[in-house]
Amino acid sequence: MAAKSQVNLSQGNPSQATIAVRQPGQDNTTRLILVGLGLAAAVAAPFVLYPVFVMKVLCFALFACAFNLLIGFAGLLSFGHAAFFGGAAYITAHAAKVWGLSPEISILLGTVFAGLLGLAFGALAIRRQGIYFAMITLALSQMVFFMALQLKFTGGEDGIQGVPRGHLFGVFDLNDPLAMYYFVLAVFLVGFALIWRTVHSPFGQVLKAIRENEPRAISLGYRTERYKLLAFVLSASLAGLAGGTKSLVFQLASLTDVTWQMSGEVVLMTLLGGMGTLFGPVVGAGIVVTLESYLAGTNLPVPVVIGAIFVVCVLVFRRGIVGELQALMARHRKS
Amino acid sequence: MPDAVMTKTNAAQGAGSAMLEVRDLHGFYGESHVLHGVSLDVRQGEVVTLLGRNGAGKTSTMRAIMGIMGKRTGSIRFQGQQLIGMAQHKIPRLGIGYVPEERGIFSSLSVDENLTLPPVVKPGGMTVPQIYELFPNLQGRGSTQGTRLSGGEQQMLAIGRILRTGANLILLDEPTEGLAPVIIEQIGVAVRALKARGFTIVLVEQNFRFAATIADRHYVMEEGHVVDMIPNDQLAQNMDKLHTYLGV
Amino acid sequence: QVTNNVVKIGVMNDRSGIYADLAGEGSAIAARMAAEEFGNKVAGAPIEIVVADHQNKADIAANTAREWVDAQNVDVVADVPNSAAALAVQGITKEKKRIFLMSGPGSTDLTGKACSPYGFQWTYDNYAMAAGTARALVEQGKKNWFIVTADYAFGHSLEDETTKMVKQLGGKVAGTVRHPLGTSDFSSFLLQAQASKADVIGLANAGGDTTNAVKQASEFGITQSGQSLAGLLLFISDVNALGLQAAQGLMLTTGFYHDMNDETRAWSKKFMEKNGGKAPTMVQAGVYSAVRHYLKAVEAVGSDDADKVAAKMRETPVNDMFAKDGKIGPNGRMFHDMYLAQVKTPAESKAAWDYYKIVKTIPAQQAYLDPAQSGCSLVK
Amino acid sequence: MFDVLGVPPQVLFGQLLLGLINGSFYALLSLGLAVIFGMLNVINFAHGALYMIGAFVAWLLLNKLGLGYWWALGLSPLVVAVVGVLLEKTMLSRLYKLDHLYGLLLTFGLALIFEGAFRHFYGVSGQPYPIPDLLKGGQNLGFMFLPNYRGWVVVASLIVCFGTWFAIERTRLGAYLRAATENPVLVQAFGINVPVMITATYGFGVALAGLAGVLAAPIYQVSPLMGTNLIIVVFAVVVIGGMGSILGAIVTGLGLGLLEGLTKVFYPEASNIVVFVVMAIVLLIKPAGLFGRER
Amino acid sequence: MSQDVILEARGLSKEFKGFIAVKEVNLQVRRGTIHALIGPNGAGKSTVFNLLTKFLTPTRGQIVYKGRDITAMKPADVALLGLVRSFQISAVFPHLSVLENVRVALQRPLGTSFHFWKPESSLHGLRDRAMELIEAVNLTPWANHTAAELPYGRKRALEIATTLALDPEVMLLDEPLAGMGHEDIERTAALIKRVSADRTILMVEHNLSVVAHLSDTITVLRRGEILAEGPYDVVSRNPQVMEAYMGTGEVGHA
Ligand SMILES: Nc1ncnc2c1ncn2[C@@H]1O[C@H](COP(=O)(O)OP(=O)(O)OP(=O)(O)O)[C@@H](O)[C@H]1O
Ligand SMILES: Nc1ncnc2c1ncn2[C@@H]1O[C@H](COP(=O)(O)OP(=O)(O)OP(=O)(O)O)[C@@H](O)[C@H]1O
Ligand SMILES: CC(C)C[C@H](N)C(=O)O
Ligand SMILES: [Mg+2]
Ligand SMILES: [Mg+2]
Repeated sequence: MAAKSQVNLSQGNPSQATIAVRQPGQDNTTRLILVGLGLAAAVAAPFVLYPVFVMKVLCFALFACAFNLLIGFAGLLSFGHAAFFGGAAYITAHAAKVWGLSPEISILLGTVFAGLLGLAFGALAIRRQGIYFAMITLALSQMVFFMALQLKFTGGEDGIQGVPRGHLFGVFDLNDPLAMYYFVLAVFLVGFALIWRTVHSPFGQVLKAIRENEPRAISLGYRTERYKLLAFVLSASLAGLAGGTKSLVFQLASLTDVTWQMSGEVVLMTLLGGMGTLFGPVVGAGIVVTLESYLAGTNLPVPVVIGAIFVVCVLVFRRGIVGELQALMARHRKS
Repeated sequence: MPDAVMTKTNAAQGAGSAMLEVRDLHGFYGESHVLHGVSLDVRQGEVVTLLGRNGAGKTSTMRAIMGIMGKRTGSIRFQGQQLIGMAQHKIPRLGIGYVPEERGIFSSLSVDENLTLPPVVKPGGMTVPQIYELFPNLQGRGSTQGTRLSGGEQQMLAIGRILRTGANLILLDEPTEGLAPVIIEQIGVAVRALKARGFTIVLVEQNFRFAATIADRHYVMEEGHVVDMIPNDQLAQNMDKLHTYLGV
Repeated sequence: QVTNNVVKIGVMNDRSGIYADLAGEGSAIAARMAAEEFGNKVAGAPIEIVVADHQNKADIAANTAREWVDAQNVDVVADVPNSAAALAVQGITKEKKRIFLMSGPGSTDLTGKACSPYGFQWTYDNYAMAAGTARALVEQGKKNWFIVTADYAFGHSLEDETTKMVKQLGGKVAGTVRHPLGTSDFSSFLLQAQASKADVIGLANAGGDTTNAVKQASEFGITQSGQSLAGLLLFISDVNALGLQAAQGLMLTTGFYHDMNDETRAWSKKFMEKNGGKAPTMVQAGVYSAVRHYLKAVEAVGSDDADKVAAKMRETPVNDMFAKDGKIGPNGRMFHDMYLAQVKTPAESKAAWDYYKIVKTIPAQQAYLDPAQSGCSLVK
Repeated sequence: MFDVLGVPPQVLFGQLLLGLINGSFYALLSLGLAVIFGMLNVINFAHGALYMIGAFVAWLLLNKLGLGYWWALGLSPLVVAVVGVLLEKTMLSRLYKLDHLYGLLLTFGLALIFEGAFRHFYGVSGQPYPIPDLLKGGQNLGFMFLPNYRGWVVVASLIVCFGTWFAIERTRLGAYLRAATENPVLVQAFGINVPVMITATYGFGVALAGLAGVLAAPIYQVSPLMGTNLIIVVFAVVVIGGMGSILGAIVTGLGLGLLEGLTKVFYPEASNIVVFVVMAIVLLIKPAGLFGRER
Repeated sequence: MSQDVILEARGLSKEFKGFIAVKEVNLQVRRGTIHALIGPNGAGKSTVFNLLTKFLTPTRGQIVYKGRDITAMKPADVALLGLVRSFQISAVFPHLSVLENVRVALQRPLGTSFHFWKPESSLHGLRDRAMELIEAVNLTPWANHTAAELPYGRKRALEIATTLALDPEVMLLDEPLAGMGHEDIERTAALIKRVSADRTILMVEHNLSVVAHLSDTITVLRRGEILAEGPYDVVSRNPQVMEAYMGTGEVGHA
């Protein structure tokens, strides 16, 4: 496996190819308080902030969480998650605009599509680990990008524009910003809950074991490919859920969401917030999105700032914000 | 003066004539402090062993000498030169050869490439034919991929390639670990041959029955420092002491 | 009474990409020049100008426009070169009832299928380009065409306007090939064009794409081998980038040239001072003209109410250095004369930016499609 | 003239030749990636950006110092190498102890910074760079007109590629590199200065990118995004060839260039994705890549 | 006779690019015995292990487990049949606690391992059994430490406990004592003896004294071929074996 071939100047065990991962913080009471505050904030947000902006944050937060499920808990770095995010966006947009389906169905279709795409990607990529896995997912997603560029229904450079938000369950008119907002919030919460449950499920346990030492897991009778594949499909589907929702929020699906830069962006969000922490990706997404919309106003070059954050995170800040906080609390508890 | 009369205390004083002189050596792997003041001497032409339980610090001592350990303090003098603070890659060039615990045969290199990889650092090293003569098993395997050799052959290759460099102090870390008895004997033969050629050898061993057959003196390590030194010809008297050290 | 007591003009265009030179900051400068003429106040309210870079991405354009309108109450969006982006913006300004002054985009859909009561296409459009350049060449007897198309809304539109025009004049289109926006290597497309043995290779792209294609055409000895090139949409900035050596002789259609009369020269001089000595492109001049016309309408109705202002703009003729007696059609098309020009040879060129010979003036009625045929729902 | 499968040979051979030209860029770039990956186990995401910088240095040399193409050919790879050395010394070298993915992430961030910065100062539209007089004009090959310059690109990159291949696979230096890849600590303990070797390797790898940049300038113009557009394809090339395999990178690079050319003739729509399709197939049959050995 | 053979290799061979690591090995492991596999380094012992547990696919030959041909199976499936191996290099899940290490093995039979919607609490039932096993290898004081914190010897013990958690019918142990200090060796050897009670064990070991007093049958490999087979005292007197493996015996492992 990849790790076997590494230039390993340390004496650390080279067969551990997994990114430094924090276990979710133990301190449950603080957790609950945080969650409570978070929820309250989320419900109040649209009255204080520009709803479309908050919805964007939520979509990316869900996207990042989905990605984190893979990197943080299965130790697989996918550099092609944009394919699921953007792919689902196209399907949802097409379903809503051309087929005139209701929003919930459209999003569902997008999600399913992403899941199937994930199955295809996974089938290919799961056979390799570490860098190889990253490269393969990256290349595959680039393939999706070019298809999006050329297929008729995606509208190439123009994208799919003017996507109708429609009526949720035929009842709630999502053109009303608040209705749309609470719908997006609900989608996010459902997705997040699912991830939380997955991480703390028997399945999650096996994933951790595989991440720690795959040959050993095999020798214990676990068909590890299947577990990794399921994790990949779950992650892809949730990324799709995020993408589909986004396309309704902005009433538009475009190439931007399938570029590899987008894949990189979600990596950054997760890294910044803290890989393998449950809330890290949410924080990371919030910061990155805010930063980008703020920088757009200034004449600072956005990519440079984003890139710089990336570099800093990798060099000195690998645990990410939430990760560092948890580490702090842990040290606190010890002393 | 003959080793016989040497005792632990005057080993320390005998520094003057020592080829390798380690004093109060401390070593760290990142946070963890694993060597706690190692002191020992090795003299020209000697075979000295380091005995001790797992984790006693034998390998670490060697890694410290070679400078491939995180942080180290104290003093290591080789032929009068201070090794601590010296650039890693300069140390071997003084004439110190290292055969690691895990042998370190390169799978991407053929046996010949493995053999000729370490640069010659001093005149007077053995020639490739001489090495084949010393380790007949390696004869004709030159084009085989390094790691295809069996464990024992890999061990011989690991030793052989150091002999080429002309290093006159050789650090052997557990040359017998995981080897079949018959191969252990062959290694023993080789080491004696080297001694005869005037090489100075430091040997880490778990298996002191083997060590006893080749060494002049034995240093015993515990928790990262030297707790005793037993000349080989006083082994008999010290057996039970040794057994308690090694927990046999 | 002006809503929240400020008239906010959002100039949105490509500020970093292949269209940055022909629109970009220059368009913002032009808009400011227009505002200054009004002392930066109109109908008693201050004029504020904000700018944004849509990076030629429809989604960025749409999101920016949405936020401008929702959160920053921008009253009018201007320029938006890149038809894909413009179509996205048109969708939003239409829904949210905001004026949209299009100078950059060329797609005829903007005043056709996708027209809006608040959308005005000011400077040129792809039909006009075809009616100018394509017609001129076919009439010179170059009847067999091959078209190299930028693969997005604009290119598609320019491709079929040109095709229609060529066919209508008895020529034929031997083939077309599409390249992504911002292509660096045209060799394989040019190879196909060359193999087609067509008389003319029409470039249905713009800005950096056009200049690249022209350069590489000469590298592959296409022009030498007797086929002629036609930049179906050329801007003076492109000619400048190519250099007269490479560009000489090219035919092009433009809505503005800085060196036509004292008025244009005077305005252009002011502009060039602010724009680092670069002459205005028709897009930038158009932005000035459109913004100025908008502000006059606001002044006149004393309000920034989109419906009132749009109506006012429609009923007043456009008269400035850009257009003489220009009229706005029901589909939002601003009708003004266009000019067929040819690029001078290095010898002919006397001064910096002395690039064009105006070959003839194309009267507005010929230059633009009759609104009745535009397919715009607003026309009855 | 006779047709091949209903395609005029002019088009067929023409596209193949153009494919070969693109191929030589793939080869040069993937070679650099392979060298770096082989030694540092880092997927150098900044490779495209450094290729771009190589081109820009050439452009700046010309426009600021009036130093022409042939100067650039020597100088800008050097400059890029220096940049690379600095990056390796100050940043990459801190990551070797960690999972290699961090190397990927770091270089990704660097790529963003470089491209963003150049984009900020020069915009994304290409800056023209003239073909050196010596290589102006072209040859009429009958089936197509081959600009001398493009011919030169093919020749130059072939020479560099195979030179590098020979140096690494067939010399003592190569043995050191391969050994240090496996077990740097031990090679160090043999008295070889591994850190310097690693730094040098990275410098060399990116210098190749810089060279490719200069070669590209007169063809593709000089633009901040010129690398971005190319690099992912090159990644795929490396994966197909087998990561870290020198020969794999070269052969696959040229091969895929040709393949793209063919697709442009027979099914243009697929020309962008053919590389990735090939990659998928190769991975199914030979997960380690065509020339890669399972590690 | 052959019906109480639980694991059998017939004409097993493995080549690595022309290099033959294992050649025509016929091996019969009888139910309920401790069977040792010894031989000089590179004899092919680990390779045989990898073949039997399907971590490598044989070039030629057939593997029969409980009368059933498993030659074509995947490693995980082999493990599911109760044929479980340990590794030459210690294999634990470093960042899981000792308890979790064992529990991961225990949870498999529950068949809920794909249920990503089930709560972790659905695993608490396994706790007691896990603690029993941990007790058996006297790691109880370490139960809540992460495996990474364990000293080498304990790691091997944990590995054995984890393997036992699957209650395998056949355990394959690759050099379970390698690199252990003497006191660890004794403890572990004793443990192996204990757990061998109601199951079959096939192990590779260089430590002859241990092999001598643990194993019922010994198979000696050399250059991938079987050199001799039988009980220790028989095999150890076999001149070929002496020549190939034990040598004069004076420096064998203490
Ligand atoms: N890379 C490392 N990082 C942290 N601690 C280490 C590292 N390598 C060794 N140690 C610790 O240092 C101490 C000494 O290890 P060392 O390998 O020198 O012992 P040893 O005497 O060689 O044991 P053995 O007989 O097993 O080789 C041990 O406690 C070991 O756990
Ligand atoms: N993947 C491989 N590729 C090539 N040769 C291999 C491979 N694995 C093992 N070998 C070779 O097969 C032979 C047997 O190896 P194996 O590991 O089975 O020996 P062993 O009996 O376990 O030795 P040890 O007692 O040192 O573990 C050795 O010569 C080894 O070099
Ligand atoms: C500024 C123009 C070159 C933009 C192009 N005409 C378009 O409509 O997309
Ligand atoms: Mg040791
Ligand atoms: Mg073995």
